[in-house]
Amino acid sequence: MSDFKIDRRGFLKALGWTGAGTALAGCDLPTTVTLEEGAEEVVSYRLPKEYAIPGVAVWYATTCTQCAAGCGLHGRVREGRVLKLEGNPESPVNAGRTCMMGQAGLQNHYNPDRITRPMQREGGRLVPISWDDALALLKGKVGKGGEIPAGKTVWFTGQVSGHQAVLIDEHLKRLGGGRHYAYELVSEGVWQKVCEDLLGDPQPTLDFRAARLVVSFGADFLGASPSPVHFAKEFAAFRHQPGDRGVLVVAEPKMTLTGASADLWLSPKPGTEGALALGVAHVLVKRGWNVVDVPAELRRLLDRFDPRTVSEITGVAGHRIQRVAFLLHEKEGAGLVVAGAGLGSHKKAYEAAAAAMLLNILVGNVGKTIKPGTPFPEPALAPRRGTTRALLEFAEDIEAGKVQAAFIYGTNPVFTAPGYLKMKERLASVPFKVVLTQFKDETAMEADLVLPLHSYLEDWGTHVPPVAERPALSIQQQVMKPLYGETRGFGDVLLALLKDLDEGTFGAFPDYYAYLRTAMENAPAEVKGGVSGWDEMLQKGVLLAKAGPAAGLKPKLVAPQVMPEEEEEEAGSRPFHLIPSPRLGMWDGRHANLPWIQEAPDQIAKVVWGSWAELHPHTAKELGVKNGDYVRIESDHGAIETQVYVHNGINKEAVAVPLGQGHEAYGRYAKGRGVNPLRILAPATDEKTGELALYATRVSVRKLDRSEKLIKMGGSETQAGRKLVATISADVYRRTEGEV
Amino acid sequence: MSLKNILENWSAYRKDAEKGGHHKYEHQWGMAIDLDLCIGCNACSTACYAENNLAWVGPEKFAKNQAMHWMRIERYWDQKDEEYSEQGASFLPMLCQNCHAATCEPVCPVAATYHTPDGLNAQVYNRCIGSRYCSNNCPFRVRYFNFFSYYESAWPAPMHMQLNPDLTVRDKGVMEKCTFCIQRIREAKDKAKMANRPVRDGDVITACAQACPTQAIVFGDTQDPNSRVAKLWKKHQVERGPYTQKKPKTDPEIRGYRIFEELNVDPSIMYLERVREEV
Amino acid sequence: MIQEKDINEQIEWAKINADVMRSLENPRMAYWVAVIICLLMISCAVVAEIYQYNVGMGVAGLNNPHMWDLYIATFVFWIGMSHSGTLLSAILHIIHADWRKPIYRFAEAMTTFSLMTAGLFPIIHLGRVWNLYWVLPYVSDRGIWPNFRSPLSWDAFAISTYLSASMVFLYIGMIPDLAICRDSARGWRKKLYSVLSLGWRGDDRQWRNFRKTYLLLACFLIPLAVSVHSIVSADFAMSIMPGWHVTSFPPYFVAGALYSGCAAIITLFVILRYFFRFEDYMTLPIMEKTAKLTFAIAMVWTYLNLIEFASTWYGHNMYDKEVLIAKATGPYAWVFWTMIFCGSVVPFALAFRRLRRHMPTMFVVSLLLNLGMYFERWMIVAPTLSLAHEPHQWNVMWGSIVEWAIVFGSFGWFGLLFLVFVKVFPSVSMYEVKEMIFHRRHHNDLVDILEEHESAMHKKGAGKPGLEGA
Amino acid sequence: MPFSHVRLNRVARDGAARYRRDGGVVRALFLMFALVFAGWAHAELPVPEGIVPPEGEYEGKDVPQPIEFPHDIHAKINKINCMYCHTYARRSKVAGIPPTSKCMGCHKIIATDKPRIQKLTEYWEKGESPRWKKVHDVPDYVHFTHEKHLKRFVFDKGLPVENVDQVCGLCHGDIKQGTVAKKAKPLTMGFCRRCHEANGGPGDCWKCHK
Repeated sequence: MSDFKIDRRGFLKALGWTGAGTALAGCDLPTTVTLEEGAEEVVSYRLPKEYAIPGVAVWYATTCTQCAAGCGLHGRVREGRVLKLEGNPESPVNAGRTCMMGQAGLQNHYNPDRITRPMQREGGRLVPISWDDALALLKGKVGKGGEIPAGKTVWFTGQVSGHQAVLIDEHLKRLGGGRHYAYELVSEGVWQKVCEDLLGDPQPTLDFRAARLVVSFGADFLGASPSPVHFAKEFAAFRHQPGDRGVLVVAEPKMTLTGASADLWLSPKPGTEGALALGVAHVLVKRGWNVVDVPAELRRLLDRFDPRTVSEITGVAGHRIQRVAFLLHEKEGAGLVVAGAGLGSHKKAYEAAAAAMLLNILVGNVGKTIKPGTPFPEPALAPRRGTTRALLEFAEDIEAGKVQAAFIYGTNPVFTAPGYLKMKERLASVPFKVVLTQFKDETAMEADLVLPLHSYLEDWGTHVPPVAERPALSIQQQVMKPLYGETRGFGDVLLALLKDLDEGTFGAFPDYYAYLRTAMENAPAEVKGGVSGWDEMLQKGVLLAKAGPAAGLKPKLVAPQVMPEEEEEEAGSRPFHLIPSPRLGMWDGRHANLPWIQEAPDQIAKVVWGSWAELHPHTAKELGVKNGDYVRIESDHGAIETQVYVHNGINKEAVAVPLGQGHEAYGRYAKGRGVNPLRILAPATDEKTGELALYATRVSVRKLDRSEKLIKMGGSETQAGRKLVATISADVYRRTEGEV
Repeated sequence: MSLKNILENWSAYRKDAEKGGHHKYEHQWGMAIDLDLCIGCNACSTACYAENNLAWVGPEKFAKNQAMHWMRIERYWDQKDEEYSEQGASFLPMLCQNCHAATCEPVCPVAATYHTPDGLNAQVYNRCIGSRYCSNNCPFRVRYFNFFSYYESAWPAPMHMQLNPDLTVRDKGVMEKCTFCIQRIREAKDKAKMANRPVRDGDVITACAQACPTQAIVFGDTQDPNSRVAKLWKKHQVERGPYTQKKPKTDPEIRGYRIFEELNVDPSIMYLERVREEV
Repeated sequence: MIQEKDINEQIEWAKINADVMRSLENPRMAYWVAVIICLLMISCAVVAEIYQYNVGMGVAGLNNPHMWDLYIATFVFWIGMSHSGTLLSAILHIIHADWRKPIYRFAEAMTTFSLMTAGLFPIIHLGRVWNLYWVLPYVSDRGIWPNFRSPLSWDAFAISTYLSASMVFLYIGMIPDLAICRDSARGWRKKLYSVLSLGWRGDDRQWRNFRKTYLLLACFLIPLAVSVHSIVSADFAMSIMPGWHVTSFPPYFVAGALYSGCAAIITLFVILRYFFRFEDYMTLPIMEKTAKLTFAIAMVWTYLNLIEFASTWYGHNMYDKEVLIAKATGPYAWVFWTMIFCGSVVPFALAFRRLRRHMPTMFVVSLLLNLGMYFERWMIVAPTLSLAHEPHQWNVMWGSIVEWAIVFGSFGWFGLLFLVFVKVFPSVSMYEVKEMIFHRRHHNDLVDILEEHESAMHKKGAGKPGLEGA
Repeated sequence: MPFSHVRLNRVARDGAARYRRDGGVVRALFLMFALVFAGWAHAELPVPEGIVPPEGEYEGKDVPQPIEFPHDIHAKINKINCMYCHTYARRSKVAGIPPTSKCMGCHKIIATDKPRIQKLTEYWEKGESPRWKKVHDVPDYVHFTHEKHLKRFVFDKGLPVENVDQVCGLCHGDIKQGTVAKKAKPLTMGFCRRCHEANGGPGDCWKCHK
């Protein structure tokens, strides 16, 4: 933004009075900044903005795109370089807070592995070309009267929203209405479907502040969720209501970040969460704690799920089931039962989630803690929520030959697709693949044309956060001048494509910035939320929109069939459930190229820079393995070998291998570290929604006679009798805690 | 420590070290960290890397305990022996406690670490000769040594453009540690001075406290009775000074405590006990 | 049993000179081999140190809990080694234990050289060694001074003082012998000795001044020696770490120092006696006395060890106790028990007359004792660091090849210095041996001696040997 | 204080100065000449009352700049205030180089025929700024703010702003004697510390070291 022209090498030296120092180490070694007169250069502004003062930082509001949550950011800029990112206090998503991924965004922007030139596939390898050639090529393929027949061009992206989404739609419309697949591995498609079917609202508002009890069936809302920071913020408020502390119960096979802060952490056998939910429902109904009357069919179903049976099925003690039921009753109407990825990943995921929702309805949480959603007023800008189904359908459509040209943006299917999909080979069968990216990731390696994009700190855009206290539009502002001359903004590329197709509509805009500015200045009032001027929009960074019309909640009691009809096959030879667990930070692997993320220990296992397999001590004993030993985890579709980390935060029948490592490309920091559990997934989908059943793979675990030091943080696993983390019981706490 | 200090304030130094700290404080920066709110998400730690020019060392050196995380989230299993860890995990954000009776200060042969009038353990990087005595003598083990020169490895161009110009990039042979974001404190104090006003509560916030998604970390001047952190300290009956807390051991109703208080190092960070429902 | 004499009282002065001079003659093969070996060891260390200097301290395998390791242990070890010389030359001098006379010279040299070795280690272990001089109080433009509260800066003073003092002491004590050498040497040795002997003619006045100076230095050196190791112990005792913060450390360290020193004396005693044929001077009875002395000190050391364990055990300081238990049972257990065995069990060999008189045994025993003492130093430094207060940082380390190489090389360095010394300077004090014999002849009666002395001075005949040396 | 460490410091400082003077006869001669010059220059620049000037001289070398900017013409003859161009000094830790636009502000009209101005105009039209060579610098681990020093010595003392050059001169010497700037003070830690101690500046290491 600072308005001086200077090449990148001179960058640090710009206003070098303080700038030059930054590059150089502080102690008296050769790297020290030289004090010799005339040894360094100082370049002044040419025509400075009045607020641009050397040595004084300027903050620019923008939006984080490290995940799809759309948190508002403030970028600290000095001497034209962005130095630090902080949350935007005005954002209804994160209210000034950030997560580790947001903090590490800087390394995404300054990453040494960014691609700086367009590349075209010529005989197996990617060779640099100029933008003109690239655009010419695009013109020839998907331009007006290009080779690709109408309707055969598709967009395959991560979750997108705002004006980028609008332009994608426009582009597809003009190409004869190909499809736009929005794919996120970390998604909650099942939960949304359940909400839609049972409540009549795909995205109701979960009011943590109103809740005094949260029961989560595998929903890692603090970690890998649609909006980690938002939920963490809500969770804090829920935990520390003045005088009354919220209670968190989590039932999941592998301890997630959410489970780690649970008051009661239950570990049902993988895939039996639904049964557990019904068990609780059984108690509620038997004790007459239900506030809505239960239809006979459902009652008949519940009779089959008495605590004893359920604890046999799930392995969770009966009194625990009773206890959860009691808590739900005690906090009647102030409870909140959520279900998420953790269970949204079995063949019966939908039914299980429905069972969880059933609890909400039974104790009358709906309307109290589960409130009607607040959709964004302008549907065209609303987020295209990513699902895993999109990936499967994309794969099918490729098979069916419905895809002749694919634009891939903001996702890395070759890496994140299950191995059995053979995404690499499938993509090969697509005649023309354009990948818009910053990095040479696995998908880019397969592309016919790779277009280098600006980093999100160099680019313009608008984003609509999927989850927020209230609907909002977050503006992505360019925080600093692009590092490289040859990269381009995503919007600019789209606009270039569209200009070619429809000069009349889009010819007027020199670049995406102009388009965006015009669009925003002419946006409807309920989107602008009282802010009129463009500069003011940029200053605020986030526009608080008026909520659109919400569908009222119409709770519907159904009888979910949570039990699989036939017993799981090959259970004998494959005793364990594989849990490829996503984690805050590494996410689905998109951040494996950020050293800060690699070096930040996993929250639970505290392992860094690699992969590991989590095993329960009991299981480990049976297998005769200890921390650091290598094991071979084998499914019908392949095998991976990695080191073991043993702890009792995982079910005895499960082995968890975190997502994110095992890259074959994607830069020096990601390449060739650890293993990718997705490689060995078994083909399985949720029966109702067709979402990918991520946790439905049975595996066998075998000890290898290889052992190394597990690279993790921390010596002692326990406090060794010190008072480091002291724990007191909640009733004591309640007696005393006033507001802080 | 200039000769002036030695000659004039020697006794003051000595006595006040026993009383805990410097002879006259302008501020006494401190923290309150609520372990019941901490979800162990690492946001603070990463924010610290970004703010304070921390070098990442890579797997080989990390395996040798040579990592440089000023802010580390320790995870403990308190129910290791039970079937399942039913109360989750215990997270502890551990950073330099900026003790008022710091054990690291008296042992430095060149006084590269000393106590500032702000009640901080200063670490003057360019004075450090790397005897590493301070780290040996730190009960919290929160002092990190530059065992190697990380400049080339950790900030390959253009990553070096992210470096914060308000702090030095430490080179090999220098001890470093959490400074309570001294550069932010300095900036706030300069601003206040230019405006001829005292530093107000909220003028300074450390990178970790600012990032924390649950706002578990509260930072401020414990000397200013109206600051949020001072109120918290008062509320939880934690006081500065040696280990003579009003809190009777029998009464569990106050959550505040300081780690290794019994060593009389007088830490500047109060932790609030983690609460768990007995279910 | 018969009281046998410390030394044959009938030796002729000329023979003494001849015997000692022989040790200065052109070396044999064995000597050169030894020198080569030492040089090789040193070169290991030098290479390692250069590597460490360029790459960083990390190559020594140091890490967050283990900020110190073998370097400091070795430093303490060598400092300790240095105390024996002072013990023999100064303390025993003052209490008129004249059996020390044939053996104190090389002990004194050992003191100086082990100090010169020890002095290297604080330098080697500094992260930014090029700023070493900052620990010294010097007037600078910046007007900043070292931190006088830090035991490390005390070390700087103590060690430099001790080193210079003991060097002077060694040199002063050699002057009369140097004169003897001068008279019989030729070539470069002639030049060297003439310069060093400061024109010593052995006349009355010189002797009187000489004795005054010598006594004065001795008195000065004794408290210094004690204080030095107390200060070194302060490096640990002044800290807050469990296993370091121990009140009994100063005496414990001093005892340990004398112990390892005496052990080393025995080692060198045997070596010199064997190679230089010093059987007439380094006699079995003297060896016995040294061994007895060592045994006594060993017992003191053992006692202080037990004191420390007991106080830790009954002190009920959780952290201290943990460290103690971990020492005995943890990963370092084998080192710990080796130390106990070598330090407290092996010395009982010295209780047996036959063993005391059996040189090979004494040689092996003395080596074992020093091994034990080295492990003691290691056990002081490492376990405390590997599990201190903060369990999250617990970690065990064994040092790296670089670290071991430098430690290894330090022995070569010491060896080389000593080898050079024994070939250039008389490693047995000729004039004191003569004194000793002279006294013995006159039944150690001081009065007689003085009278004898007087008369001898008066009617000094050509053939009649006097005290002035040949 | 029992004994004056100021005296000690003077000893040390002379030592330091001597150290700085090693550099062959030529340089020594040059330096002697320069000292004379500097002394004379110093006499030119009065020290505002109530300020103890920091002791210490330094003979900087000539630094050729892309444009030989004549400080003498601007500041001495035309009496332009330092802070007119180095305008950031009162608002930031750095004094900054004036933006090219500021130069052009006058030199669109003034002295456009001079070669130096034409060179400047070239830069301006190329849309660049001259790459000046840095003359005054402190190490990277030092935190120095112009704004606070100006506040302390100019605005708080009510010193007339047109005399600000006297304060600047304390550390920069009398710039307006020559054309391009030349380091005239050592700008070492001793230099700063002595001034701090004489004028009651902070003595805390972390005030200046970062």
